[in-house]
Amino acid sequence: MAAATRPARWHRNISAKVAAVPMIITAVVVFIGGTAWTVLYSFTNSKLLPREKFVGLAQYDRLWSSSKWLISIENLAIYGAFSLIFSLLIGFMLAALLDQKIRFEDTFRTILLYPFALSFIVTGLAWQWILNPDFGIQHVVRSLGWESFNFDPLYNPEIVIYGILIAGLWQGTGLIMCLMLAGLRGIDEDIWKAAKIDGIPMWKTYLFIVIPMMRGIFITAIVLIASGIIKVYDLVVAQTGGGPGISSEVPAKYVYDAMFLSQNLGQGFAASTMMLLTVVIIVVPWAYLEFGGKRK
Amino acid sequence: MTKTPHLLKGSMKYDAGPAEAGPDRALRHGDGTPSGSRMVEGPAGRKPRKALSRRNILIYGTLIVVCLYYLLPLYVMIVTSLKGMPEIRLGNIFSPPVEITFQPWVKAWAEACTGLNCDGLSRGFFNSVKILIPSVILSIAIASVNGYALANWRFKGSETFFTILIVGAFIPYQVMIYPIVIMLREIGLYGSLTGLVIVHTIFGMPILTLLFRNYFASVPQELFKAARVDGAGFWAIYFQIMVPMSLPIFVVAMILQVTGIWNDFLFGVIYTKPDLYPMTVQLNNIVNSTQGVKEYNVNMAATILTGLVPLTIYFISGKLFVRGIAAGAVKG
Amino acid sequence: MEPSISINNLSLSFGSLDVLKDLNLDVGQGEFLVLLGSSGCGKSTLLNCIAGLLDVTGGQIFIGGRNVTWEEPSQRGIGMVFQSYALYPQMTVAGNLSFGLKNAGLPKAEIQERVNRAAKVLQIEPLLNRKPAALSGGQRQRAAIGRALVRDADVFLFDEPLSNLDAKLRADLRVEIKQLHQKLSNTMIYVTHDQIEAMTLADRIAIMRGGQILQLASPNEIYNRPANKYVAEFIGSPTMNFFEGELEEAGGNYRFTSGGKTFSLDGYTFQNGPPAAGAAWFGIRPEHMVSGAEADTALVRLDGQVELVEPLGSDTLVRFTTGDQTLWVRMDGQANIRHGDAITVGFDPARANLFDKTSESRL
Amino acid sequence: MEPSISINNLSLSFGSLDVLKDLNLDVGQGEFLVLLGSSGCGKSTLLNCIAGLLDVTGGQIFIGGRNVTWEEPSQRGIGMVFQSYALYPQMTVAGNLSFGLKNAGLPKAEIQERVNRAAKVLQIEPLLNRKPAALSGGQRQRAAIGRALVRDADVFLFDEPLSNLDAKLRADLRVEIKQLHQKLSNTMIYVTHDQIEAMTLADRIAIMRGGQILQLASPNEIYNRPANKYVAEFIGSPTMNFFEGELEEAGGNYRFTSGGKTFSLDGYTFQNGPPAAGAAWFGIRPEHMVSGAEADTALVRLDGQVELVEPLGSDTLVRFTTGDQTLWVRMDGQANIRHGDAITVGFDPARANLFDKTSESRL
Amino acid sequence: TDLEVTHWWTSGGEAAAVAEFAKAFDATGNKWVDGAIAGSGGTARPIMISRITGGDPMGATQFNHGRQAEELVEAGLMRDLTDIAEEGNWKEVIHPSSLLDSCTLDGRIYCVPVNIHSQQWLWLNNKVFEDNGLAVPTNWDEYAAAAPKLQEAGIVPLAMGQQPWQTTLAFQVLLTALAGPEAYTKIFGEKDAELAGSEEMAKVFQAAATARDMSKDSNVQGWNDATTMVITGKAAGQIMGDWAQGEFQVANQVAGEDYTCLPGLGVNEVIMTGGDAFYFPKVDDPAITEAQGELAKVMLSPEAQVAFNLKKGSLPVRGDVDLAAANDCMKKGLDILAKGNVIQSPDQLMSADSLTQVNDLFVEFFNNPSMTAEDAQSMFASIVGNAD
Ligand SMILES: Nc1ncnc2c1ncn2[C@@H]1O[C@H](COP(=O)(O)OP(=O)(O)OP(=O)(O)O)[C@@H](O)[C@H]1O
Ligand SMILES: Nc1ncnc2c1ncn2[C@@H]1O[C@H](COP(=O)(O)OP(=O)(O)OP(=O)(O)O)[C@@H](O)[C@H]1O
Ligand SMILES: [Mg+2]
Ligand SMILES: [Mg+2]
Repeated sequence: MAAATRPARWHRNISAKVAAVPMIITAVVVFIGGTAWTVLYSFTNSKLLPREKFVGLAQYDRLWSSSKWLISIENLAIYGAFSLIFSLLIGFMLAALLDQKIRFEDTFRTILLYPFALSFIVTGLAWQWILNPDFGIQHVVRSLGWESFNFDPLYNPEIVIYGILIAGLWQGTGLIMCLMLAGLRGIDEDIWKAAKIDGIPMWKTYLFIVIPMMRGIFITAIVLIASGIIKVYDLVVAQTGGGPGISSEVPAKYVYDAMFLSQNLGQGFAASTMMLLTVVIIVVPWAYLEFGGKRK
Repeated sequence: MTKTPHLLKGSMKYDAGPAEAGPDRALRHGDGTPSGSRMVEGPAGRKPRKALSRRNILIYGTLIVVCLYYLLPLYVMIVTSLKGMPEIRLGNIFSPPVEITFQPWVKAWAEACTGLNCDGLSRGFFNSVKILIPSVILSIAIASVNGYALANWRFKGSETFFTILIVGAFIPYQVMIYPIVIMLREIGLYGSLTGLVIVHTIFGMPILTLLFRNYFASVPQELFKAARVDGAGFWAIYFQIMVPMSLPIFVVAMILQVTGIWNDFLFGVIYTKPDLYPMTVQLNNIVNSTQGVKEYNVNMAATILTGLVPLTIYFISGKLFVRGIAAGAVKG
Repeated sequence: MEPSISINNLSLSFGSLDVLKDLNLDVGQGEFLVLLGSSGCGKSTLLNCIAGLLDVTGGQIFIGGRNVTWEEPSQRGIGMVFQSYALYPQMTVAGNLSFGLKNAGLPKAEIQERVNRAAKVLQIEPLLNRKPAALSGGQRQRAAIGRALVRDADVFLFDEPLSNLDAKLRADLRVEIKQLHQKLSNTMIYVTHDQIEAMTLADRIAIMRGGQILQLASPNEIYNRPANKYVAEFIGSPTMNFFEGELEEAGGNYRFTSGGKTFSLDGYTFQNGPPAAGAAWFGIRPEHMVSGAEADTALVRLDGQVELVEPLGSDTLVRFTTGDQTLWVRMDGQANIRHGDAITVGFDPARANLFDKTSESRL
Repeated sequence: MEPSISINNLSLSFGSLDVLKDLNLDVGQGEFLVLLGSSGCGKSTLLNCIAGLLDVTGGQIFIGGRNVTWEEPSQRGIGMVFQSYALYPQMTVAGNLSFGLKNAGLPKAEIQERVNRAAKVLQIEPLLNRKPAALSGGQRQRAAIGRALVRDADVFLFDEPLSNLDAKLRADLRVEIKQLHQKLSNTMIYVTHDQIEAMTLADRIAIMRGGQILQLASPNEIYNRPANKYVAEFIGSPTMNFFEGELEEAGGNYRFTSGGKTFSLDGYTFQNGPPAAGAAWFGIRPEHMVSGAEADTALVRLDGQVELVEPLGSDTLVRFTTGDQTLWVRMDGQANIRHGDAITVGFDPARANLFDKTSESRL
Repeated sequence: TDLEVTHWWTSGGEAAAVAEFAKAFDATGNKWVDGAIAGSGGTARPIMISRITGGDPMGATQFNHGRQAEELVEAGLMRDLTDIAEEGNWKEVIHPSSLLDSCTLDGRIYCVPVNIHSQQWLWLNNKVFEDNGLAVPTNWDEYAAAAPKLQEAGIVPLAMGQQPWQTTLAFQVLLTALAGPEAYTKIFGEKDAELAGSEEMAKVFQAAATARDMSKDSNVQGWNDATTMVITGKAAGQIMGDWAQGEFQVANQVAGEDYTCLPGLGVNEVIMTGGDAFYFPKVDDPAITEAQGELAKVMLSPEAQVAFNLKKGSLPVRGDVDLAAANDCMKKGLDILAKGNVIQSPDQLMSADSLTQVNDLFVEFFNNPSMTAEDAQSMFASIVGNAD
């Protein structure tokens, strides 16, 4: 009789393991390897090329005493919070609207999604014009007779980040909408019926039944949005170039500028290490809860 | 009739429905219905879908308003691309072109110069296609299989690798440029199309894997069990059960990747040679010249032209946005 | 009695498939109506129409005298149990039960109490904090019933609520539902495949076929005086035995001839007075046939050979052949009978059912 | 007989919930085993373990003499029908049926033929080109059965395959399954809640409770000689009537006293020879009680008052009280009896079942 | 031999200029393979560096001369051109000679300077001044004095784009023009923090504050948008490099008539010898090495220099060529160059890293009206003090 214990099982599930090889390589070699490399070089004073001239924490000192970096972080926090909330909110609401068996769904969906297809290098310019007080919306409204109308988000350091948000949402919500729509399409019709019988208003059905059922999609969307936020760069460059002044700087731009404009790789690496550290602090505990062993 | 007391007053309010209760009941018992038909007055048959119901006004109204917001920049871009430079320099950005000219479009497509090569966007078009197709297919294929393995065939350690992958989604691309240059150089793929396809696959992997993993996890387990009993292995289940049931999410993945890869400029130019440069290099060159006169109309035309391929794909793929996991296929 | 639910000329199609066709039905206030019918005949569809979950193609629906044809499901004052459960997967069982109530703004204590009561009735108290995914099939079904029960609606619609439960629990719940019905005296429409449920629960049974109602009558009537051959065949297990033959009249006395045998129909009461002679079906239920000593005294006797024996414990079902006819007979659970045995069975033609050959309706 | 399926000390837990506990079971080659048990007792879980769809926590599973504990489901040579249907929603019914065969690489013609055969048996030919979403509940279930049938596997696992079908179709399919079994003589494990199915189909029945098998025996044995009170109560509808009392011995003759009444147990055969006297349960099935004229000649007689009458058509179930005891009795379908009537019922104690008071096992 | 040359000259005029090099190079029997990538620093540079470090270098690449390429040279990735330079006697021909200095590391020459760009210009719309009853200013002080009047008339005195480099450019121009070339060289070249913080420099910062005030209503991003403001009369003037002239020409404006150009703000007429240079990565293929040498020679040949710079609108690096076709403003530039009033560009003097810090400072200064000139000065002094 064969052994009663569990056999060695490396060969079980073999296809799954083979299928996961690219992921494992990517995770270990590229992401871990690349990150380790980045962290290592953040302790050097590499300029144009990575060089092993270690300078301890000097790069970090400089990073945290740079007002540009501090403003970047602050902007990221504001932009991130609003962008996350509004992307999810608008994306979901649009998806819910499109899911009402409406006519011209394809057309509406494409309209909402098209900004995602256009590179921001130029659409940024279009937005810059539209928001320009001298010939954009403010100008139009004023010429219609409302003289005191004021709308110049990109030119006011106080609110420039919200101006960027307007364009950011314009570009990004379409994709979130599609994602949500895909999620909604996966929900059993009978659930809707049960909720209707229970007399649950539409919004509550969405809020308490459908959204929790779409947990996976929401997590995906959040990761998608959040990783986009962390990397936000061309949006800012195209619209304000970080201005007015440095009032719309963001960390990714700081990294990019440090690495390729100032040619101070070490500084860029230090900044990205800080960004990664933040991500790791937030993502790892969450990922542990979300994907950790607890479930079968 | 005696009405049983309502314990759930709130949820079952008996709104007096639109003018039916009184008169029709009288009719009913007057037996005034001719020739055995029991039809009486009041709502009957299919609920009429009024074109201008409150619900429709709300839905379409909202959508139309939102669409205006989404279309405004496109309008500006199109209008601008049809104007000549003097008109742009002096005119209102919202005003329609006085003299429509298609010259900017022609120029963007076929004449704009990139250094010495004056053949516009058309130059890189086929390179872009050559990059797009394998990259999209490979990245979606690998990520979806991966997500499927993670959702349905977990093995020890799979979640750890996945967590690393998710953290990887947050790494700014720029940081990875040099390490990847070094890696590609070491495996001898630097400068080749294969190398670029691999890079796209790597950077697409975190989000796509998450996308697929979470979607597949929502497919009822019993379907997966049934397929295993049916003798379907890892691949058969993937291709014949999971993929057909997950079309909407494949569409999303495709949208994500087609857009990302088609519009990619940095990787395309860093990891390949000039004869493989994608169309976006041209676009960048048209748009991003630091000095000299900016031809806004050409820029706008070029951008719209570049966006046409993803846009076409969005539109075509719309048909695949069917209901995914069909209702009631599974009980419980 | 004022009808609680009244359905007039209801029809419904899915595309070109007509599922319900000009259906009429009145359900009295407080009545317990059971819908029976073969799979795919439109029972669930009819319930969905009553609940307002499907838009009808034609006709009207009244609930409590109010025309609700175009009303929202939640305004119709109904509770419903779905065939596919449709539990909210991310809520616990308790959450599933209480969600509708919370939404109606009931006080917490009341909700708590109702949920507990339903949980107790359904024996799901220990499961209240589990999510549907961690329940067995039957447990899910009970949770789904619970969700409807707590609503105390005027009209309850049940779509095969007990089909996944074991006999004991089913019997318990059956009694519970019956008592509930008596206590609340609300109208109930109940779809089932289980004839025992149908017979014991129903005030009236509606037999459906192909989107139409063939017979709507009390259980007793349906069982003893089925309106047509389909109903006769559908009700009863094992199914009714049929002889194909000729109805003959001789001076006011009727006889039935089939395969060389002739039965006198003296005790039989015709549905609509004496019919014309002609081709007909003669049906007799397995439990109305007697065997052994009793058969000797029966009015009609048949000799046959046992083909199949199915001991059920409480009864034994025997299939035997006589001539070219195969018949079922139900015998005592202790009957000592074997494949191949020769038996004699008898019956009283007064208990038979006669159907016209062409129209298949009861004679 | 070489066991076809052999399960040794199988256990399975979901987290801290032990669903199966050290379960042992041998199923003979070609045997038809029915699993019966209350909802949530672990029947589906056991089937899933056998099929290899759940990784066991401990123990071993042999199929055809081969240790398959860690083998892939598809390598175990099984076919399975799921409680929740689990039809592939994007494939037509025909696609669902042929999927497994295509995977096995069968030739097209053969697939076609098998699919058609199964479709015919299950009466789903007109539905072959529909997708599951456009089927009624019962139609889906039939498609799910079809998917298992076409596989011609060595071992079939059925998880309540007939629970949503109407009685007529269920009876037909039951016979089909039985015939199929006889023809193919493959091993079948069948979970059901329907006792008629269990009794008619099974070679042996396994009664489960809380993840363990309480009794594994032939239907007849289970029905007539239940191993303990739980089994006795679980099998039979309405459920067995119980008297709580004392078993007394007087010179080799046993008597049972309960509520002032004493029954002689002369005809009763004890399970393990004469037991010690003591507290015990005395059980008698409703269908083993007689009424009317027959009651007069019965060995034990009880007088009571009718409390509830449930006419089933073929039978009538009557609940009556005698003393402080409530009992069910099954009577003829034509019995003319009413709530409040006084009746006398009788029974033969030889047909009774005695259970020890504490261990609840059969005496 | 095919030689791939990367550069970021993609606009019309630039491309035409590059074509001249290509033509000249092709004439030697080789083939110029064009690898243009628009967007200097941020975009093109990482690409070029990746190509070089990835082991798949181009044949030649444009780079801002200055200290940017130092590390590549130090890492041994760049070809030493000293022998070719000696053969071509570059030390003599290249004028001003400081251009070659920035190509030199440890006495070896690694790059070929190809042009000089001048930045120190003030562009004025004559009509705006005349319409408001003002004389067209001839220097910075007059211009600043006219500002309040212009502002009253609803005209933006100084147009300025929001991009960081534009503000920095403005400051550097103010510094060289008002404090003089010596001070500039001391501060950027010798990192004289003391001077940077001195009284003398304070007036530069005051002027910067004035400029900030003058430009506060300028709501545009691109430099050319700012130029358009000047052309259309919305603004009176702009501080910008010689490339702004192209915009005026496109709008059919005539120098001296419609607009005025004041080099060095009309105070100190100097020109910064910033410009572009070509580097040649080391390669194994001898044929390519050969072609690289050819290209280096071709680029400095007088014919190519003339043809190239005429198209490019910049000044040639050779003093011995004749530019008869140059326009008015360009001639002014040539004059200054001939007089030797040249300074080195900050690129050549300071590391990119420090320059970015300076950049950041002025971006902030120009956009934050609450930042005083004194604050800015002291921060500037500390950056200079720590610069390398
Ligand atoms: N995934 C799960 N996680 C936790 N508990 C589970 C899970 N699946 C089933 N259970 C529990 O295990 C027990 C056995 O479940 P199983 O499905 O085997 O019951 P069953 O005998 O098939 O019942 P039914 O007749 O109602 O289908 C139940 O108590 C159930 O709640
Ligand atoms: N969405 C749909 N599209 C097309 N046909 C449908 C759809 N839903 C149901 N049908 C068809 O309508 C008919 C009636 O279905 P219904 O669900 O009402 O049957 P049912 O009487 O409830 O059967 P069961 O007892 O098997 O549940 C069936 O033939 C079914 O195939
Ligand atoms: Mg149904
Ligand atoms: Mg089960």
